[in-house]
Order: sequence, then structure tokens, then C-alpha cells
Amino acid sequence: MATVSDPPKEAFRLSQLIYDTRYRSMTIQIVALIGFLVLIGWLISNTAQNLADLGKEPSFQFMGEAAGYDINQRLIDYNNQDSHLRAAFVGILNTLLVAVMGCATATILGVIIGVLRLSKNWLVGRLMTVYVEIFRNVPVLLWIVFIMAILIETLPAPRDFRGDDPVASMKLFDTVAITNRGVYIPDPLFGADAKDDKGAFLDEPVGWRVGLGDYPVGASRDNPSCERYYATEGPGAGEPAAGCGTFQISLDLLLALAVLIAGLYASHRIKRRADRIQNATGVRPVTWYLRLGVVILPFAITLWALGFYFAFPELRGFNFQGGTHMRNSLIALWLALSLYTAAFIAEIVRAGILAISHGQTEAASALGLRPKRIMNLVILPQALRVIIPPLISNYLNLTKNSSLAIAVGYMDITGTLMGITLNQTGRELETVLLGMLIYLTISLIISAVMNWYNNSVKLVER
Amino acid sequence: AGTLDDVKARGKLNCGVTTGLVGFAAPDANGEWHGFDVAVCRAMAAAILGDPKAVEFVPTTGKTRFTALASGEVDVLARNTTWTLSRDVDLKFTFVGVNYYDGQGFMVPKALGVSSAKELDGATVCIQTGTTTELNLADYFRKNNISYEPVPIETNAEGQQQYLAGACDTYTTDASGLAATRATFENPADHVVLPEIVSKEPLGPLVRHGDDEWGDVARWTLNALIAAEELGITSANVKEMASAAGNNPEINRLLGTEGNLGEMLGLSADWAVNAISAGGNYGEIFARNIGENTPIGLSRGLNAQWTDGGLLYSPPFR
Amino acid sequence: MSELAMGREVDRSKMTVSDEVAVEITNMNKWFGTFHVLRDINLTVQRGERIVIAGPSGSGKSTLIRCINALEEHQQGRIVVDGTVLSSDLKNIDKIRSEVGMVFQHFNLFPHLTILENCTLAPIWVRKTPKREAEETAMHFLEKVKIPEQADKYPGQLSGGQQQRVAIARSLCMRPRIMLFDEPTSALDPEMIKEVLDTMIQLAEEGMTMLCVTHEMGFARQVANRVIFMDQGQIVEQNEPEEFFNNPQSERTKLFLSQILGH
Amino acid sequence: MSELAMGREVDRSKMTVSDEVAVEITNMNKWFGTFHVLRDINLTVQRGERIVIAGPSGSGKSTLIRCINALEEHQQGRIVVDGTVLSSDLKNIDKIRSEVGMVFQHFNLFPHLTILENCTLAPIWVRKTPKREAEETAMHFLEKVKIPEQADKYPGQLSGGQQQRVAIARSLCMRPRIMLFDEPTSALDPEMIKEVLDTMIQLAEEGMTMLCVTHEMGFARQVANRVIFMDQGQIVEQNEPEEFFNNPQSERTKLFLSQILGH
Amino acid sequence: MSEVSYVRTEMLPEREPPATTIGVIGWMRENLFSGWFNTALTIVSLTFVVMLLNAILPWIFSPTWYATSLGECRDILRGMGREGHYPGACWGVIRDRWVQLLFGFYPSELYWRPIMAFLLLGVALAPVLFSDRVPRKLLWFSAVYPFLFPWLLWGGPIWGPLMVIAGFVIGWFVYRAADKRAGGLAGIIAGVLAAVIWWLLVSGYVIDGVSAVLPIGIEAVQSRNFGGFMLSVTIGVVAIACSLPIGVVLALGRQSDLLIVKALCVGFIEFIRGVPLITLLFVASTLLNIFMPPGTNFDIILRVIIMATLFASAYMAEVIRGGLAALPQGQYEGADSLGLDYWQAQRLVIMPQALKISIPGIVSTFIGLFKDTTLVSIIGLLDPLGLSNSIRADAAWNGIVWEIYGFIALLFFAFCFAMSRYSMYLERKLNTGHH
Ligand SMILES: Nc1ncnc2c1ncn2[C@@H]1O[C@H](COP(=O)(O)OP(=O)(O)OP(=O)(O)O)[C@@H](O)[C@H]1O
Ligand SMILES: Nc1ncnc2c1ncn2[C@@H]1O[C@H](COP(=O)(O)OP(=O)(O)OP(=O)(O)O)[C@@H](O)[C@H]1O
Ligand SMILES: [Mg+2]
Ligand SMILES: [Mg+2]
Repeated sequence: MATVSDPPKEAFRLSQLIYDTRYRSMTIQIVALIGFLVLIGWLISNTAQNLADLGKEPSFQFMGEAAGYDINQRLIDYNNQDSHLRAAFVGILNTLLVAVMGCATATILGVIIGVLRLSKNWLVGRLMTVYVEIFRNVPVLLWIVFIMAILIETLPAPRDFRGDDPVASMKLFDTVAITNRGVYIPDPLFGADAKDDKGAFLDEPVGWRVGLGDYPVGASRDNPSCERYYATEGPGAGEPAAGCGTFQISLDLLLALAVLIAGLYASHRIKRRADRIQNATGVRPVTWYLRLGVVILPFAITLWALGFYFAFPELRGFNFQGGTHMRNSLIALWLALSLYTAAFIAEIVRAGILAISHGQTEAASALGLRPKRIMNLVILPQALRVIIPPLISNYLNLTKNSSLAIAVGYMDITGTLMGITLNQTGRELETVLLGMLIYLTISLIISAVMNWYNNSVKLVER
Repeated sequence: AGTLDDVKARGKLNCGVTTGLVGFAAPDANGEWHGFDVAVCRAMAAAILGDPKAVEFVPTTGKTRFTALASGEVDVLARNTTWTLSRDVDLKFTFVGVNYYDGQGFMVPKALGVSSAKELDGATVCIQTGTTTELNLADYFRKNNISYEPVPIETNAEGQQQYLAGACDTYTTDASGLAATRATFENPADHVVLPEIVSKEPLGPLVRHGDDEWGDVARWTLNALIAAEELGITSANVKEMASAAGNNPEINRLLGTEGNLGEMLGLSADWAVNAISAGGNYGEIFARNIGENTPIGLSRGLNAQWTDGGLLYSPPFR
Repeated sequence: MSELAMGREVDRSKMTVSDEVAVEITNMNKWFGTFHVLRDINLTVQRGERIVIAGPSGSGKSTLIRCINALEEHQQGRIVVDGTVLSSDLKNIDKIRSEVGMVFQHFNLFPHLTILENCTLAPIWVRKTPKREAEETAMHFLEKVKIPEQADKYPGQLSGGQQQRVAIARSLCMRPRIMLFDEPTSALDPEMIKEVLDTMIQLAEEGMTMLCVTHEMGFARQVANRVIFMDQGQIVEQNEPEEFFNNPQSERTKLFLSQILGH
Repeated sequence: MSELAMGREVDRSKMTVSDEVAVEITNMNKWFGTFHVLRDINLTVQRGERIVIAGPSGSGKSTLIRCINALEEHQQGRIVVDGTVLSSDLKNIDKIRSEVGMVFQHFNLFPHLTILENCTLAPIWVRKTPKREAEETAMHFLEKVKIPEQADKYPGQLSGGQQQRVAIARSLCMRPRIMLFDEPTSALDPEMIKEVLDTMIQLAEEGMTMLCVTHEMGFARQVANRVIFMDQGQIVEQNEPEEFFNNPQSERTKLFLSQILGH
Repeated sequence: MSEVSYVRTEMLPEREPPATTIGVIGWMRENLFSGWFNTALTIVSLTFVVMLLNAILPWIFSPTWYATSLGECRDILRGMGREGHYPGACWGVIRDRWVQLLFGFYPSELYWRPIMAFLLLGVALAPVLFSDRVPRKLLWFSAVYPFLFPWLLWGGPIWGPLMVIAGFVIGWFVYRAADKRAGGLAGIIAGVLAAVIWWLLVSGYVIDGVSAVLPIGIEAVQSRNFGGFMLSVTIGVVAIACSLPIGVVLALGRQSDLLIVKALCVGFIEFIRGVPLITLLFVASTLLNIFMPPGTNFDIILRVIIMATLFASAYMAEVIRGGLAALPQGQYEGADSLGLDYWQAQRLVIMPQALKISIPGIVSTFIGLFKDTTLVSIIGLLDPLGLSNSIRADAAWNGIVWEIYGFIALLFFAFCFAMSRYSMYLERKLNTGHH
């Protein structure tokens, strides 16, 4: 039997860096890393040199300067003397607002359309197919400007509501005004919000049901706007004026929400109890009225106690006043994003349901389950696993597409930070990079949620 | 090398204009650009290269215009841009003059019964973003302590659409823009421009800081157009006047029949002749693009020659 | 075809047929669009009978048994199951479905539920059985099909044969009076066929009324008391298994048997 | 298990074993993570030897032969193939792989290439053979495995047995000195097993050094000159086939043989 | 037990089903009026469709094709007694501007070039997309086409594209030479380096030299003259084509077990996918020049194409990763056991299959990118949507809205719809795939 003698223990040779699998991967990685660093360094040095040529030092100081422009839609107090930073923050909130509204609507629409597309009704099925094809195959930007144009051109202007014989009138018992400047809907307010037209506090609050008022976060005694908040008497004592604090939280709203959540929890407990009874006796007690009552009653009582009322929109001066004003730009963006994304979600829902084999339905009906139960117990739990991952990536797309707000003048983060602020300060590098960072953060959060979900619902396989 | 040499080498002038503003710059069906701002660029091209058609027009938005100029993508920006200190100093541009003295105004429907901007408390105002108007507006309303609701829009066409449909009560932009917009309405008479002019808006072409030679070429081409009107040189008679030296030495110097002004600028002797033949003198350009006989129908107003009580005043050609 | 079920003596003692009628089909016709799948079917099944339905592919066997528990609608004729007339009345359909168990070729277990949950789902939601009780029943039947230890696994973790046995247990948990089988073994590997057939034989020994579409002729011979041969949507021949296999009458039957037993 | 290969007399004339060592494995250990799959393996294969490796599922047979052509990395011990020490040096790995052919259970043909292209790919790109020459070699080996007429088809158009024979031909085109087989017949239908085994026997008759993981005991008896039995990552027993089958030493081997030959 | 024995002596004929279940009536009963809910749905949908058509059709049918301004349209319609808010469409604007909407400012006498480029695109794609029906020889044309396409669109001397090809050829030869001497990886690095050096340092002089001697070429067209639909297609096609190789590299990097390489690839992909395209376009319009060495100046369309390419590569990488994941492990092992090295295995065995599986995904990515090209209007490029603003800035058409939007929407719809149908067809074909 021939033997091969051991080769002498070899010393490290340079060629091992390339040919030895142990070192090779290190070599490649280090080369890649160096290449990457060189690239980054090159970009940074170019940038530095170019900026130096232009005489612009990269700095974020401008974010603290007064913005100088106004934003029509804001979820927190803002006026043109506030800083660019705050304007950017208003923009972020607006982005999140339209994204959340869009995702909710798109999901509802998408599910309805997706299910209707599977309908046995030929006409409905066809209509939904047409809907899906039309919306998916035309750019979303076109939809946004298109819907904006429709809103502007076809809805009545406020002036049409004026006069003795107005062309247009308010809807729903004079509580909602649909105009081409947007939709005015009743504004839910609490006792403490009762102010006159100019925003001054009424001398006589509405009885004892004045509510709790607002709490200014970050208020300080140095701030002149907070004078009234720290005062102990006089009209509106204890009420923060606009500009007091970084932002203000409505304590009434918080309380109402807390009661609502408690109600929902109680309702959940009732459901659990029903489950237990069913497990024990086999018969499921009828509890829907209890569950509804336990949510609604305490909530309603709280609202009443806090002096809840609606401020109805009313035509005064140039515009409708009072009520919540949903601006055209918001509505157009919201509708366009929802309708566009709904077309994609409809396809996902349809595919999800189709992915559940026919056999599942058959087996369940052969066991005597009713169609509604089959849907709830067999089809949906399986379909959701298929539907939710692509659904969330569509949410991601919708959120990113909301940056097209700029086309209709909706003041989201692209409109404020990467729009007017960029333009007024000429700080392209800082604003654009900051804007990208913000979007990236939002996206990463969404995809982290997606991954977590995916991992938690994987079907167990062999 | 300087921009002038680059342009000569390239054989084309790169000129930044708007993506479209009635009367000032818009492409026609053949892709040819026309308008008041466009004419300035054509005159410059004619002066430098002898050919008014040797221009590449680069459409820019309010947002991209300064980057385009700063990065060298365009040689000159002729896009109704307001001359302000911060743009001059902080953004590092040189305004070579003013080709249109403007001011921000308001347009309202007659039916609204408003006669002064001070009555606009609570009104909805359509406003183009990315312009000085945005800041002027905020200042004006703050100063007068009245409230308003801004509706930001991206282009003039959108503003017009929203205003006409009643989605805003008033439209504010430069008065020239207002007039131009109003002129294309189906019933222009139903709308009025309010008397208040809330800001000074000197609009003019601009170039990058640091290349003064090039700035001079741009500045003096504009001045040549203005001076030509003052001196009675028109596109019709410029050839004849340039054919031989006349008895007005300034005209002679301008048209290159006397002295070496063109050479000083680094241009040919007949640079001004070319510039004026391209589209006529300032007055002709004005009349053809936005003047009273066009649909836009602007009167000269502040933009009349100083001799007629306006602000146009070209430094002497000497 | 596999004759794997032949391993043990079948105990026929309990396999008695009563006088009661379990299923009665009279002049039943069914079309898919314009295609006439079932033609004038007449069939009476006594309680306790074990019927095997055979026939070439596409002859309408599956359709026939699917009509019995209303998975397919028939257009003409009468089907009476356990005294209930099958009409489009939802209540009747519900009643019949909870009396009739069905086992499919592809098991159709619910992959998102454990074996135990698969078995208790219908008893809980349809029969309104208390959960505890349903689980006990389920464990009982899982023991019967010899896989109680898999109760907490998911269908995806089981072999085909095990899955099919779970499917049988799942049907049994509803305590049906009639069981329908649609080629329960044809998607299985040979080793697994045996375990499923064993389960079915056991069921037959306990006196369950069964209608079974299958090509396992060994099973038919041992267990069935009638074999029905279908072709082109019609019942061509029916007879006791001995007679059927040894002395087929119709030409088609002979051809079919020669093909299926030929090798 | 199938004894289908028994159809003909095997010509053992050329099946001589030389003195040269083809593969030498010394004290080899391998872990997957913390799981110790191969424990202290010592094995010497002479040139011309035909070794069959058997053992229960999961005993590490595949892992062992995959270590030989470096598809898996081993962590301890020495493997010398054809005089070349298997180290992490890429050149050695390349050298060994072009000396050692491997045939997989699932063929692993490249579906986007024709049969001929499958066979010429490696000779052209690894051996740098001119295309014409590579094609001639390929046709030669395709004739040997008796499917020259399929050369221009795609793998998807062939039956399993044909695909496996192509896989063998593909390996042979590299003119390997050692062939490894990992259960080459276990994904095949019984009729096809025979044709593949025939091809392998033919190869053995020509004196190829072969290491073969298989459960085809008929093949082992006829062709192998050593059978190795593995369990739990260790070589439990090795012997000549006659001895191995008729007179197994270890308890585990006996149990395994009774299971595998039992029915 | 009843009489069990039963033999049918004659077979029953097939009969017609009951009348109510077939024909138009059967179909309507089944598909439109089965049950009260369905009937209600049918009626509601019908009403909706009728109302919609009633609102739109009169507007569409409007004899204004030859009008030369909005005012003229209004006059024509007024002459027909049609007044009101929306008396009818003004189609004159489409007649006047459709060429511009399609080609932007491309010189009209050269329209044949883009038309040819896009027609040839079809030819070049045919061997890839319809691999079963088109001779494989055409693949040669597909390989040359990426150089032909930009040359046809941008024009200029023929030497430019030829020198680019020359770079590839040189790279290939260097690779072959180095491969023999130093092995795969070194070969690839040397090849790529040689090509890059050629393109960046040498080819410029060669082009100048050769074109001075042999000025063969076609008229050059500046990319800022690109506009309209052609601009959208150009951005889409170029970005997708360029993103393909980058996507492959990224996908391989993401699949690899080299931690740093993997992290870099994942970082890039997630970054690009995490930000909206519009912000990348802002980078193109405002920042890209800042990142480049002082003095470099791309025109805006090239910058947009660069950013669109980066954008598409990230999505492409994910598509290709899907294709790679769909390949069984055995393919890698088969290649390894034959002695193919990593790059050979990728090139000869893995990629051809993975790319084929990915084609439907690639087409979808293209559709998405193509729709997204409308975003360039926001940074002032005159794509169809940007042009719509310019057109409205013309005094004659000031005030036109729906006609242009409708036309643009129709163009995009036709294009995207056709492509998505094609991709669905591909997917079906792949699912039932023969080999
Ligand atoms: N839902 C349906 N729509 C239309 N035709 C159908 C449908 N289901 C079955 N058919 C047709 O009816 C005929 C009978 O089908 P059936 O499934 O009952 O046959 P089978 O005897 O069970 O055949 P196999 O042994 O293949 O299962 C076949 O021709 C089949 O194609
Ligand atoms: N890549 C891997 N990672 C982790 N464990 C593995 C891997 N490959 C195999 N194993 C485990 O190593 C053990 C030996 O596997 P191997 O495939 O060598 O067994 P085998 O003897 O070939 O079995 P079979 O007859 O089933 O093919 C098994 O327990 C297997 O689960
Ligand atoms: Mg069937
Ligand atoms: Mg194995």
C-alpha cells in the first residue's frame, strides 16, 4: 500500500491570500471594504471641494432660523416665525397623516374590490377588473393631478353657496360642506375649546362641563404665550394660548381615548368569557349587545361630561369657518394614493384567496360548516398569511408615493423641508439628505414590522 | 476657461427658462421657444455667436433653477427671477440688470366686491411656491395683522385653474403674471387686479459669481437692447444704420462703426447689431411678447424708458 | 392495482345490513354546462351497506358521491339521505352534511390548525359540542386511526398516509351515519396505502355505511357488499363483489376489469 | 430492495485492484454546527476498488463521499485523493474535483443546456478542450450509456433513468479517475433502476475506481470488492460482500440487513 | 337486502340540459341574477356604468379636431348650441401637439431614429422574450443592440459606441490572458480594470484621433432635446438595461456568505428601496454635480438616468435574488462537482437559469419604473406630464386640462397594459414550463 508522505508544514505564503479558501474570503472582503471606503472618500472629498468652491459650509444651523413661510395644514401649532425645523416637523406629521389615512382606505377598498373581483356576478367582476387595470397601468402622479383637477373643477366654490338662491348647498343636514377648496366637516370639540370667532375665550364657559383643556408640553414661564396658562384667574385662566409649549395635548381627548380603550378591553374580556362558555357548554352566548354597550356607553358619558360638542362649518367671510377643513390637496392625494394602491391590494387579496385551494372550502363544507364560518375559520387565517407580506410592502410604496404631494401643494416633508426650505435657504445637501434619512427611517420601521410578522406566522411544514 | 470661451467653443448658449409661463417663455408646437425672457437669451446668442437660434433652452422649476446655474448646466438664467440681496450675496449670483420691473399684486374676481388687499382677511390665496412671493405674502399679511390661507401651487397654469374654479379667492404673483394670466381668461373683465403692490420685484437675467467677463457680456447685451430703443434703433433700421457710421457717436459706438466696444467685450464689432436684429430693441420685444397688442396686453408702466417717465435707463455706451 | 390490504382476515360479523334506507337516489340527472355527466342514476343504499364505486376516469364517480352531500348541485331527480330530501333549502343541506362524512383524495386538512384542532373544529362550531368533550372524542378517533401522538403537530409535518388517517378521524368526529370516500388512497405511496385501507376496513367492521370510490380491488373484494360500475355517467352494472369480479356481465365491465387487474 | 441488476453475468476480468492508493482518509472528523456527523473515519481505497457504502438514513454516508470531492469541508483529519492533499487551497480543490466524478441522487443536470452541452460544459471550460474534441468525447460516452440519439434534447424531455445515465456520462467526460455515486438509483422507478445499474456495472468492468452509496444489495454483491457499513457517523463494519451479507459481525449490521433484505 | 344485481343493457344517450340552465337565459341567471343580492349588485353596477358613460361620452364626441386655440373650440361648440361648464372636449390641442407629446423637441427630420431604435428594440428583445420561436442567431443582434440604441438616439460619430465595444473586447482578452496565468478572480479583476482604464483614459483620445481621420457618424442630438413619451421610454429602457448587470452583482453579493460584501449590498439595496424615487431625483437635480469632481458636468437627463439606474438596480437585485432562490441547491453542487469555479458556475449554469425565471419580475420592474418616469416632471424635465404644463403656458391652449391628461393617461395605459399582459403570459408559460 503506497503512502503519501506528509508535506512539510508550510509557512504562510502570499499566494494563499488568493488561493486558500480560508484567507480568500477575507481578501475579497477587505478589498471590497477598501473599495467602498475609497468610493465614499472620493465622494466626500469631491463634495467638500465643490462646497468650498461655492462657499457653502455644510451646517444645519439654518434649521433653527425662522422659516418665513406659512403652511396651511398643520397638526401642531406653527406660524411663519417658527423655525425651519418645526416646519419640517409639521411636514413629517403631514406625511404620516396622509400615509396612515391612505393605507387604511386602500386596504378597505382593496379588500372590497379584490373580493368583488371573485364575485360570481359577471358584471361586477368585469367592472372590478377594469378598475384594477385602469388604476395600475396609469402613473400615480397622473392620478394625483387628475383627481386634484377633478376636485377643483367639478365641485362648487364657496361663492356658490352664497346668495339668496345658492347654486350649491351643504350636505347632511347642513353639517358638511363640500367645496372645491376641500371638505368641511363638523369638528369635535370639548367644553374648554369654546371660544369666539377670533379665538378669544368666552367669558361664560358652558356650565360645568368645561372639560380639562390642553396641556402644553415644554411650556415655560418665560414664554409670553403661556402667561394665561400660569395665571390663576381671569378669563381662560389655565388655558395655554397658541405657541405655548412645543406642542399641546388635549387632555379631554386623552381621557376620552383612555375610556374608549378601556371599553374595548372590557369588550374583549366579554368575548373571552363567551369563548370559555362555548368551550364548556358548546353553546356560544349572544353577547354583541353587551360588547357594544360596554364600549359605547362609558365613552358617550365621558364625552358628555367633558362638554363634547360639534363645531359645524358655516359660511362666513370668504370661506367656511368652523369645523375641520380637509383641504383639496389632502383629499386629492389621499384619494389618488388609496385608489391606486387599492388596485394593487385588490390583486393581492384576490391572489391570496385563490391561493387557498378549493379543496379547503369543500372539506369545510363537507364538515357542515356554513360559508361565513368557512371564511372566518378556514380561508381567512390561511389567506392572511399570503396576503399580509405583500400588503405591507404596498403600504411602504404608498408611504413613499406620498412624497408626490408636492404635485398638488400638500405640505408634507417633501414640500416643506425638501421644498420651500431648500428653496429659501439654498441648502440642497443638508435638506435632501435629511429628507432621505427621514423616509428611510419610516421605511425601515415598516419593514421591521413586516419581518416580525412574517416570522411569527410561518406555516409549520415538515 | 471663462464662460464666454466655453460658449464660443460650444457654439451654443445654454439658457435657463421656466417650464412655461405665458408671454415670458413657452415652446410652440414645433418646439421653438418664444417669449420675453427667451428674447433676451436669443439676443445674447446673436451677440456672441451671431445666430439667434444658437440657444439651448433648459426648462427649470423654481427649485432647480439656482442649482442649474450654480452647477454650470446653464450659462445664464433668464427666468423672471427677483433680484434680492440674499440671492446675490448668499447664493452667489450676479444679476446683470433688470429686464422687467415688477411687483407682487393680487387678482380677485369682480364679483367678490373687494377693492383693497387689506379687505382680504380670511381669504384663501393661491401662491406659487419656491418664489419670493411666498415670503412677501407672509410679511404683508403679518404686517397688516390679517389672516389668510395659503394654497401652494407649482406652476402658473395650476394657479390659474384653481383661481378660475374658485378654489382660491385671490391669486397673487407678480403683476405682470397676473395681467398675463387674466388676459387669457374667457372673460377678463370679470377680474380685477387690486391696487396694492406689496413688493418690489425687479426681474432680470443672472449669471454665476466670479466670471465678470461673462457677466459683462450679459449685462451689456441687455443694455444694448434698452439703449437701442432709446436711440431709436429698431430691427428694421439697424442694418441700414450699421452699414455706415452716422452722426450720432453713441449709435456708432453701439453698432460698432466707431470705436472697439465689441472687442473690449471679447465679441465681434457688430455684436449689438446682431443682438438687435435678433428680435428688435427692448421696446419691440416688449410689444411683440407682452405688450398692449398681444393677448397679454401689458402697458409699459415702470418699464418705459426713463425719458418717458419709466425706470429703464441704460448706462452710456462709451 | 395494489392488493396490500390483504394482510389480515376481515371480521364480517358486525357487517350486517339493515332494512332501513340510508341513501335513495331516483332518476338523478346532472349537467356541467351542456355536458351530461350523470344520467338517470337510480341507487338505493341500505344502512350498513358498503358500496364500492368503480369505473374509468371521467365516468362521473366523484360527481355522483359529491352530489350526495350537496357539494355539487343536481338538476333533476331526487336524492334522499337519511330521510331528508336534498333540496336547495339550506337547512336540509346542513342537516345532511352533518350526517355524512367525506374523505377526499387530497386529504384537504387545514394546514393552519393542529391535528387536534382539525378534528375539533366542526364538532365545536357545527355540533356545538363543548371543547373538552370535542377533544376527548377527537383523541378517541385519533387513537382509532393510530396516531394519537401526533395530535399537536401540524398537517404539514405528517406523511401522506398519516394525513389521510387524520382526515378520516376528522370526519368521524362528527359521528356521521354515512361515510363517502373519493379515491382515498390514490395520492399515496404504496407503503401508506395499507395503513389507510386498514383503517377503512376497521370502520367497515364496525358497521358504518360506506360509499367508496376506489380502484383498490382487494379492498372491494374483502369489504364491499356491492360493487357499482359506472361508465359515461351511468350505472352500467352492480353486483356482489364475487359475482362482479368473477362473472362480469357487461362488455364494458369486462374491459375495465381486464385493464385494471391485468398486471 | 430491488435485485434487478442480476440479469447478466458480470465480467470480473478487468476488475483488478492495483497497489496504488486512490483515496486515503485518516482520522477524519466533521461537524455540522455542534452535530458530530463523521467520527474518526479511516478509509483507504486502492485504485480499481469498487466500494459500496451502506447504512441507515442519516448515518453520514452522503456527507462522507461529499467530503472526498470537497463539496463539504471537513474539520479534522486528512483526505488524500490521488496523491493530492485536500486542503483549503483552491488549486488543490480544483485539481481533485477534475479527477473525481460525482453522480447525485437527483441527477442535477443543467436544464437549460442540451444533453450534449451538459456533457461538454466542463471539458470546455475546466479542461480547456477544443469544442469539437469535447463533443466527440461526449458522444463517445453517450453511446456508452446508450443514449447518443438524445444528444440534442433537453434534460426535461428525458425519463429519470435516461437523465441519470446522462449524469454518469457527463462525469465521465471529465475522464475522472475516481467516481462517486450518491444513491444514484433511489429517485428512479423500478424499471429505470436496471438501466442505470447496468451502466454502473459496465463502468466497474472497465476498472473504474468507484465509491458508491446505495441500497442496491444485488449490485453490491455482484460488483463491489468491499462493503462498508456506516452508522451514526462511524464506519461500523467493512468486509467483502460475501462475508458481509452472509456473516455480518456487528449487531447493527445484522439489524440493518434484516430490514433491508427482509421483504 | 334488495335485488342488487343490475346490468344496463343499452346506454343512455346524452341529453340537453333543462332550458333554464343554458343559453343566454341560463348564463344571465347564473352570472347576473342568481339570488337577490347578485341582482341588486347587477342593477347598481349597470346604473353606475350608464351614468358614467352618459357623463363622459357627450364630452368626448366633440367636433373640435381642427380648432387652433381654446377660444376657437369654444366658438365651435357655442355654434352647435353647446354651452355650460364642460360643453365638449377641445381635441385641437392633441392634433397640434401630439407629435411633441411623443417626441419632445427631437428634431423632426430625425424622428426616424427614435422610431427605428424602438422598433429594433423589439427585434433585439425577441430572442430573449420569445426564445422558443425566434432563431438563437438573433442573440448576436441583442448583444450589439445596447450600443446601437444610444447611438441612434444621441447620434454622433460611430466611433463612440465602437470604442465602448472595444473596451469590452479588450477586457475579455485581458481576462482570458490573466485567467490562464493567475486564475479566475485575478482574471476578472484584471479584465475589468483593463476595460475601465481603456474607457476612462485611453478611448477619448482614440475617438478624437479616429474621428478626425474618418468622420463617420450621424447628426448628434443633445439629450435636453429629448422629451415627451420618448423621454419616458428612454429613461425606462436605459435604466433597466444598465441596472441588469448591477442588479446581478448586488444579488450575488446579497446571497454570498462574505459578511462585509453582503452588508454593503444589503445596505445599498435597502437604502435605495427605503427612500422615494423623488428624493433620488432631487439628488440628481441638485446634488449629483456636487458629488462629482469639480468641473464634471452631466446634463440633467444623464443624471436622471444615473439615479433611475441605481433605483432600478436595487429592485432588480431583489427580483434576481428571487430567481436565484428558486434554483435547487443541486445545480450549484452539480457545477461544483464538475470542477467549475464560482464565476464559471454563475455564468454558465446559475445565471442563465435564474435570469430566465426572473423575466416576469424584470418586466414588472420595468413597468413600475416606466410609470415612475413621470416624476421627472417635478424636477422640470419635459416628459409628457411636464409638457402638459408647457402646452398650457401657450396662450392658445391656456386653460386646457382634461384633453392632455386623458391623452397621456391613454398612452401610458396602452403601454403598461400590454406589458403587464405579456408578463402574465410569461408567468403562465414558466409555470407550465417544458424544460
Ligand atoms: N366542475 C366541473 N365543471 C365541468 N366539468 C366537470 C367538473 N367536474 C367534473 N367535470 C367533468 O365531469 C366528468 C366526470 O367527472 P368526475 O370527476 O366525476 O369523474 P371520475 O369518474 O371521478 O374520474 P376520475 O377517476 O378521474 O376521478 C369529467 O369529464 C369531468 O371532466
Ligand atoms: N448541511 C447540513 N447542515 C446540517 N446538518 C446536515 C447537513 N447535511 C446533512 N446534515 C445532517 O447530517 C447527518 C448525516 O447526513 P447524510 O446526508 O450524510 O446522511 P445519509 O447517510 O446520506 O442519509 P440518507 O440515506 O438519508 O441520504 C444527518 O443527520 C443530516 O440531518
Ligand atoms: Mg374522481
Ligand atoms: Mg444521503
